[in-house]
Amino acid sequence: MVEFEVLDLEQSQVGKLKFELICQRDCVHVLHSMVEVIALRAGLTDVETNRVALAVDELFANITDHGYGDTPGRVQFESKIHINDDGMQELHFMFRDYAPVVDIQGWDCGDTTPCSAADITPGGLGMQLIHSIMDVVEHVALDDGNQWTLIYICKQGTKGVGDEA
Amino acid sequence: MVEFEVLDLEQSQVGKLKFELICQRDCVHVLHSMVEVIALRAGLTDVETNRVALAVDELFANITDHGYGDTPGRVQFESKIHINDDGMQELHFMFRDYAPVVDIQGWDCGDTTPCSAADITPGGLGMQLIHSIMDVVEHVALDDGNQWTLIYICKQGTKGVGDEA
Amino acid sequence: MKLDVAVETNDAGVVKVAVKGTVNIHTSPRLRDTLKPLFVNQNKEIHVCLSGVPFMDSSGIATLVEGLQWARQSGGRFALYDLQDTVRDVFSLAKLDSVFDIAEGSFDGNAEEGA
Amino acid sequence: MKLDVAVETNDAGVVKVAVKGTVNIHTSPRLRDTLKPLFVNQNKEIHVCLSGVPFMDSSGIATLVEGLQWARQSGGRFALYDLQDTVRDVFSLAKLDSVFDIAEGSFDGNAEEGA
Ligand SMILES: Nc1ncnc2c1ncn2[C@@H]1O[C@H](COP(=O)(O)OP(=O)(O)O)[C@@H](O)[C@H]1O
Ligand SMILES: Nc1ncnc2c1ncn2[C@@H]1O[C@H](COP(=O)(O)OP(=O)(O)O)[C@@H](O)[C@H]1O
Repeated sequence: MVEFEVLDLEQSQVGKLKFELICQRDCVHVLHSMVEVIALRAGLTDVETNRVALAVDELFANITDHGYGDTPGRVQFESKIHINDDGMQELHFMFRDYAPVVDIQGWDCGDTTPCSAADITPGGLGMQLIHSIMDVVEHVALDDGNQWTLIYICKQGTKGVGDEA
Repeated sequence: MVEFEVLDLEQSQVGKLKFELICQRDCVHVLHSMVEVIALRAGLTDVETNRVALAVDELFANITDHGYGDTPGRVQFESKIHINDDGMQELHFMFRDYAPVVDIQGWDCGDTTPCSAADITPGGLGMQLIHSIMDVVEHVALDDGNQWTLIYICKQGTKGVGDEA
Repeated sequence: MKLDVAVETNDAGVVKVAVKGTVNIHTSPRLRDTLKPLFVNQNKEIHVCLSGVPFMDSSGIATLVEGLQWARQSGGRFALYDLQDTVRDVFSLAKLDSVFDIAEGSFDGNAEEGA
Repeated sequence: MKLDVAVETNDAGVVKVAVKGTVNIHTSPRLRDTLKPLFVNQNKEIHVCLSGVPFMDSSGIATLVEGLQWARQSGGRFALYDLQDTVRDVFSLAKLDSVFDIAEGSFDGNAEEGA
């Protein structure tokens, strides 16, 4: 469970960023810039950075719209770079909300291939995008809310770690 | 003293944003976007928003460069809109660092008017800009670090509160 | 953080919409508010220029899907121009790159106007 | 978050530097790394175009002050072009708007080239 404990400098190689907010749509801009900072540290390309920012954006949008129904509520967001056992960089994003606990059983986040405009609807794209971008999408139902973890494995290795532009 | 207590929804009219980070120069981008969000909520003009973002940027730069000497260290940043007794909006920005306690006695943050390029040096501008932009600049020496508060009084009143763009 | 949406109808009756800024959950209502009233039978062609859009999420795409549906129903044309690589990538992730009319020519001076 | 700095010397021997992006404590080293080597006696005029810069803090200004000092010492010209309102405002807050050579003409096609 994500708590605002004292940051442990040793634990994370290139620093954690934590952001705590009252859920409002405009906060998505701040999350976006946090993802950009982490992605730049990890050496991601522009298109990769955009994908990761999109997945984070979509998850936040779901918490705002579906979790809190667009009324203010608390969200904690944390991002960090983790080096896995294979020496590859992983970007970890964690969301903690205090919205009604959701049951993701039966959610269809699978692959859909619309073949004509008639088949597609304006909704339902968010979860699909999150799943197509992220290597791990995890939901934990807590007593008083939800914890979401997104993990993106950086395919190009660890070259960018700690680089400053 | 700024602590990461549970956010109190009632206390702040339009929500607080809190950001906790290990001091690295690239985090300035995240602070910038937090200021933009708060400034947009308060209905500031582009030039005003830029000024406020500049003051926040300069204070963060000082903590990074002078407080922590560019080695990683913990910083907590909080921003919120406060309605003062005159019904005017105030933007409040608080920084908490764990760097060596600074003695600001004798700091010259006064007005300087360089009249030729020979008089000006590349340094020393930051504090001057912060003081010329902010209505309140406060430093509190803590046992284990520093707390800095910047307050900007929105001269145009409260029209923007809670507005969504 | 601000989204600019400019609408202009040219001599050939083509409605040209130029979007500038990030399209996300915060800003997409502004895009929708501008596009929605254009989805009427009087209009025959709507061109949306996305050269100024570095980022678009599903809330923005949802609004564009409404344009697509208008085109199918009214027999009009709803075309997207000048996508940045990042946005083009999102359309392909969403498998919508073949569903949308993503024009190859540039927004200004393309030869297909006035269909 | 990325700062682009492009350098080009024109036929009249004027060094033209176009800066694009936010100049802050994170990105200003990149501006300095590009400008510093230009502050040599061989150069007579350096024009810096800031039309693509929406934000500049004191770390950026410090680098430009070095350009000013180069101009005083070498007898060259160090001029800033096309400041956005926000950046112009910062120069005036810092009381540096009268100290710097802030050109009124535009970066491209101004009549003062080749002094
Ligand atoms: N954080 C959440 N809390 C509650 N319900 C959610 C959450 N995220 C997603 N959902 C449910 O899953 C559905 C699909 O979400 P998504 O694919 O993002 O599409 P959309 O948000 O456009 O409906 C939503 O309509 C909602 O019912
Ligand atoms: N957070 C801080 N911790 C320690 N010293 C500081 C801090 N902020 C400012 N100072 C001191 O005040 C001086 C003036 O700061 P400033 O006006 O920002 O100019 P500059 O950072 O360019 O030197 C610094 O050089 C430094 O000695």
